[in-house]
Amino acid sequence: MTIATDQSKTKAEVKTEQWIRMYRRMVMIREFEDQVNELYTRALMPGLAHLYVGQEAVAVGICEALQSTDYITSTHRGHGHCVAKGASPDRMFAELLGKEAGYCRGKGGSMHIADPATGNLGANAIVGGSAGIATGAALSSKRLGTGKVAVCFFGEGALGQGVLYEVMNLAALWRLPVIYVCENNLYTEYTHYSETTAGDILARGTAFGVRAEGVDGQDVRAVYATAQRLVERARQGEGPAFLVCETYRYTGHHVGDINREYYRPKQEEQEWKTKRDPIKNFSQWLVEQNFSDEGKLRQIQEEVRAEMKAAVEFAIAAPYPTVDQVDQDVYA
Amino acid sequence: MTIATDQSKTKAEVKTEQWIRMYRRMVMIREFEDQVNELYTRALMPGLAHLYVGQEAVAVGICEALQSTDYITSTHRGHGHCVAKGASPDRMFAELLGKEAGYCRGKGGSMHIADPATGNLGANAIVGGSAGIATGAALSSKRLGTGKVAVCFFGEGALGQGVLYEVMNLAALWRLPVIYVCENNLYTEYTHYSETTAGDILARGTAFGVRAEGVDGQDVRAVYATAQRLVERARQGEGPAFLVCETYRYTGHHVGDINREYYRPKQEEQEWKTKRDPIKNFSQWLVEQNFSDEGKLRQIQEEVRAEMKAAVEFAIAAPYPTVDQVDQDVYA
Amino acid sequence: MPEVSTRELTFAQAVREALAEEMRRDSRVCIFGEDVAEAGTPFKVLSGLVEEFGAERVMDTPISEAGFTGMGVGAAMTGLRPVVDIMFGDFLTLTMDQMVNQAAKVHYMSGGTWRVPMVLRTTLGATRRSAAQHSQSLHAWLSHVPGLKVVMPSTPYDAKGLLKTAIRDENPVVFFEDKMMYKLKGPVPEEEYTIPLGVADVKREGEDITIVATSSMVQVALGAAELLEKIGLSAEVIDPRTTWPLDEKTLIESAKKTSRAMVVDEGYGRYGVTGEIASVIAEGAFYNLEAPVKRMGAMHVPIPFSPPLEDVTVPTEQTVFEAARALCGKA
Amino acid sequence: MPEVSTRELTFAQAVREALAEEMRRDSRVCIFGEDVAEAGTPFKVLSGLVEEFGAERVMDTPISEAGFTGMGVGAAMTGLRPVVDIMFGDFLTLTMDQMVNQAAKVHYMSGGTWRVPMVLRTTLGATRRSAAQHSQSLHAWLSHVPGLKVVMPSTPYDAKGLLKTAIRDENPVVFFEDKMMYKLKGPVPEEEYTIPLGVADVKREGEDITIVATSSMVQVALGAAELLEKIGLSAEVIDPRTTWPLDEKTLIESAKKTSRAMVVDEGYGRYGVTGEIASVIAEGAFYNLEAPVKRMGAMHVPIPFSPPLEDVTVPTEQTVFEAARALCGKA
Ligand SMILES: Cc1ncc(C[n+]2csc(CCOP(=O)(O)OP(=O)(O)O)c2C)c(N)n1
Ligand SMILES: Cc1ncc(C[n+]2csc(CCOP(=O)(O)OP(=O)(O)O)c2C)c(N)n1
Ligand SMILES: [Mg+2]
Ligand SMILES: [Mg+2]
Repeated sequence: MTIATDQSKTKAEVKTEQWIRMYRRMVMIREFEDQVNELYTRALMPGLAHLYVGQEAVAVGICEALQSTDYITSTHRGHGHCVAKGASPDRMFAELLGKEAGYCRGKGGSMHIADPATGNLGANAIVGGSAGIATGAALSSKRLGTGKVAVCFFGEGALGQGVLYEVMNLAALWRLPVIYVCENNLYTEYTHYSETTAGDILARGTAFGVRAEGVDGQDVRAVYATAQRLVERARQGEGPAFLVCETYRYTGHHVGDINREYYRPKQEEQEWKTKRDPIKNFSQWLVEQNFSDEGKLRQIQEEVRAEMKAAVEFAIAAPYPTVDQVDQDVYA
Repeated sequence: MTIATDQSKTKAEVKTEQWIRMYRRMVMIREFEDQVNELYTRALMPGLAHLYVGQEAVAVGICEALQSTDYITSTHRGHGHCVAKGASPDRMFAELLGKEAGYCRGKGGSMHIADPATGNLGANAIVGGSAGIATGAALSSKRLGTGKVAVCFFGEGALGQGVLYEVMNLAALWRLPVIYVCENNLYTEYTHYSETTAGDILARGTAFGVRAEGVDGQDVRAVYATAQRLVERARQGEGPAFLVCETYRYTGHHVGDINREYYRPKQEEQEWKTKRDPIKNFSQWLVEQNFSDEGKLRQIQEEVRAEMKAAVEFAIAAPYPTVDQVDQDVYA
Repeated sequence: MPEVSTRELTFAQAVREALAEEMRRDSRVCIFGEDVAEAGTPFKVLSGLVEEFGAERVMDTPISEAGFTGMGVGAAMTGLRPVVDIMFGDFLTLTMDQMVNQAAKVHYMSGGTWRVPMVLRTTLGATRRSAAQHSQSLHAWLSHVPGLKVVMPSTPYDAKGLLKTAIRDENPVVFFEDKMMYKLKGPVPEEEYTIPLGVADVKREGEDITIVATSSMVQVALGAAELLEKIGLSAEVIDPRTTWPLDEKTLIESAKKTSRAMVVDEGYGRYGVTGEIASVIAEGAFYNLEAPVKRMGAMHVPIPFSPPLEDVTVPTEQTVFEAARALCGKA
Repeated sequence: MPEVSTRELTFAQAVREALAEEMRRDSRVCIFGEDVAEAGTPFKVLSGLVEEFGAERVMDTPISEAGFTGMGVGAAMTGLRPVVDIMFGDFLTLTMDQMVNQAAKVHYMSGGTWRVPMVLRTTLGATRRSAAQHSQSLHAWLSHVPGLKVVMPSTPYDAKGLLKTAIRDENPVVFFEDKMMYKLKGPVPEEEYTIPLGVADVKREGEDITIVATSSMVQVALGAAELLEKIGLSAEVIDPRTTWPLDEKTLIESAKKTSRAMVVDEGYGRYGVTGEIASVIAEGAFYNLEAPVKRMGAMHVPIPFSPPLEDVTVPTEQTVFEAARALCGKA
């Protein structure tokens, strides 16, 4: 996320800060998800959760190109988007545990974190369910002249939902500032996308008048650069974009999806993890380019881990909502 | 519709018969609709109807490429499809008047004519509502090995309905024998398609892996030739197609839509009617090519008109269903 | 008290006036749907609005009910106050995910942080010879869903006052208009007024039987009440005006007073509005009722096209009259 | 009479067995939906079917609920007998046009010429900590629609027998399975059997109060009946098994006998199943009832995620017990 810059800093310093911030955010997401898995394993978390591990560069690269007042919509696999948009891990964990201190006072849980303060219109457990919402937010932006951009995150599974094309068409007709970010992590739940997706994914944007681009979703710099261009374009009133990010989820569809060999080979997982890890590759580049060194990066990781642990402790200690809250917030 | 051919006839004779059959069918549709308008004007028809006048070449060109056992689905503007697929005008008129002798025993009316005998799965008053049905029929054909092809007729307004893309994707994945025929008559109800359709229409097929082609929908020979190719291809298991026919409706969105200047210029109507009339142009070609002469064509027209008048008389004289039929046919 | 001047407006005019006033009052209010601008909808309810407010506030959409309803949700969350137009209530089928899984739940799921101040206007009602896919009254579905409010006006006066309130409400409101009623005339004050949601209106006072009727059925019930009067039965006709929130108290009190009640609604009779309202009355007035609560809704068949068939699928003055008479033991 | 050998099957196994038997019997029966093949659905209900019947009959689809449900309609009209899988009942929102404007109406609109012998299998039920978009029980909507049949089994035995009947039915049938019940075990005969639609089952006989319960609530009602027995109250628990057709007679007769009735259903309590069934009983047993029919459904709130909140939104053995006790005047 672009943050007000200190005038006294050199351009290089500013750039360094940005890269390190992006690195930290990616690590935050990964460490966050590690804790989620831990909570699940320790049977401390109600229900299930869908981890974002492996896809960190997408959320971070995109959100780095946004203002804090810009909007996002997220998905069932949404923790990464929330963190990247600036959510606090403690309130996120509290939400995952159904506690009152959570972003939704415990009412939403893992799949519905929302936060007006960071422009997060909410995660959505209906595949494709937020396409209309994001496009509507872009309509508000245009009509009210706020200059805000809306980003709609979704997995490639949402390409199956017709409503996506309905709103792309509308966004193109009305030149709305919305970016449809498709995270193609190759699988829906347990099915490879090639079995459910005919034709050409990028063409599905252009056919509806939406500028379409693809990017390596494991390369945070590439994602960021592309997002910056598309966001800028949208903000200038030049219309919507469709950005397809190639990525991979390292773990199961949800935390309970342990035996995956029947739908994808271990070897494939191994290759993505070793060759295309977004954090490892970015770290390496940061060191090579002298933006940081291994010690500093390790230190960040440790800080983040400590922060996450504290956040988890906070959430575990936090109280549940009182039962009388059950029928509050039904109507505003 | 391809009809069993008499071995003794020469190829030329057969061809002539076919052209004349197509001519007759187009005239039938136009005369049918004239009678519908008349019924409306005389306040003899309950409700409204959406006339197919101007679009005759599409229904006839397509259905000529089909077997009688092939399937079609139709729309609110469906009389032309029904006639082209072989329905009897008398039972159609009876349906339009809500009579028991109608195709649906009066329960369907103008927007829901259906007829298993001619493979007509039914007209649909939900825009885009039959896309799933047609694709499902193609699935049956493939699974049961019947070799049937399904044609899904719809107006360009249905391009706004996401379900169309959902089933196109499925049809492409499963290589189903279905042809999506988009009749682009330039308007939805009262809005020009350019105001509601971004991007590129043909690309909306290819993006989903469906072979897409465009054709002049006022040229019945062109429609037929293209349909023949695509139907053959589908029948051979080579997958679905998307055929966009440029056409025009001569009259209002429905019979009551008289003053249209606020959404389209009279001059435009005039141009289509004079320069691109499918029946007039085809007649001219038939005469030029010596397949017929003006006298014969006029005679056909008169025969058809008489047939339509008789059919209307039949329908007017036919009884309404008895009230006890109201709760029959809810369940099979 | 200032003098109140009224005029006769049609139902359609009353709806349009409510929209125009709210659009003048609040620049965030906007309209979108199919053929809403120049065409002013097929029912001509919105005629003139695009001329006054421009194409930026009265927007024609493609035929994408799910898509633009979803956009209504997002727009409402972020500062606009959209009034989404769904031409025929039958097309609600296409919007259910946006209305039920999104609009109705956003506020609750977000722990009360986001709001969805949108209105979805749509239609209901049969007997237009439009057949099964253009004649349904599907308001029971929406009334079933927590997080939504459901408004069903039966007069021009109510339509205007309730629509203004709906637009100002901070929640998603579904507003049903009877297609057959658009030309119905009734008095509407010149002065501004609003009507709160959740307050039933006694359309006619009576002593012998309570007829609860909604939307299109209110006029039918009033007609039946006239017929009943002729045979010496005094019917009280109550219009809940909103199915949610539901003014249970007024319904129950009336039934307690008359000791007989029936519920008339144009939705399908099974698992719909009549079941809920009849249950509320049967429970609340249990010890006062002298007969079971009678329910009348649309016949459990898809609406047929053929006029003689269609006509018997919905309650009429005559059938309501007869049922009421029987309920009062006057066979 | 031949000896009937039974075994214990889980609810999921019973569903799978019904499908496998019908697929063996009739090659036109096929299944499609998301992750139904190798994955056998997230609930593993269909495990093994693709191995036996092949990918041509057990087909994984994209996440296109409207699209593939619509294909189910067309396929059913033209010779297949599709069993469409909608993973969570909440996603019915996306299929409503296909189910309501198409499947339910095709037979009627075509004057009885086309038929739609399809089954849509889906789920209902809360308390899985899945929050508002994965916990709804939306069967009331479908029950409201003429042309559909709605089945809600509560035991492995019923699930198998009813599903086989549903597949053989010539009409569109919506089959609801309680997600929480998949692991419930119960006796299922080895021999083939079917259960007709529209016949209620008395799950427990009793004298003092009738508890009508559906699907997930049947076990809850039976648990409550146990508690009631301890305080000397004998509850009759009746499962209608299908909300449409509805076996009104059995419900009414029981209420006449016991003179007290309650209806327990996991759908939202307003404008839903309880209103219909309570009205049917209140009307049919009017002169026998000693107290109003008590209704219990899901609380009128979107289902919350937080466990202590979610737990109070649905009826439990304890709350049903307490309500029944109060209804019987034993406070
Ligand atoms: C409308 C709808 N259908 C089905 C589901 C069940 N479901 C949850 S996640 C998922 C797969 C989503 O795949 P994708 O969009 O690629 O996202 P990913 O899980 O890969 O991040 C499915 C089918 C759902 N939540 N919503
Ligand atoms: C889902 C749905 N939305 C809206 C309508 C109302 N409506 C009926 S016809 C029509 C326009 C259709 O335009 P098009 O598809 O181009 O067909 P045409 O009338 O031009 O033949 C509309 C909006 C409908 N019937 N169904
Ligand atoms: Mg994916
Ligand atoms: Mg058109």
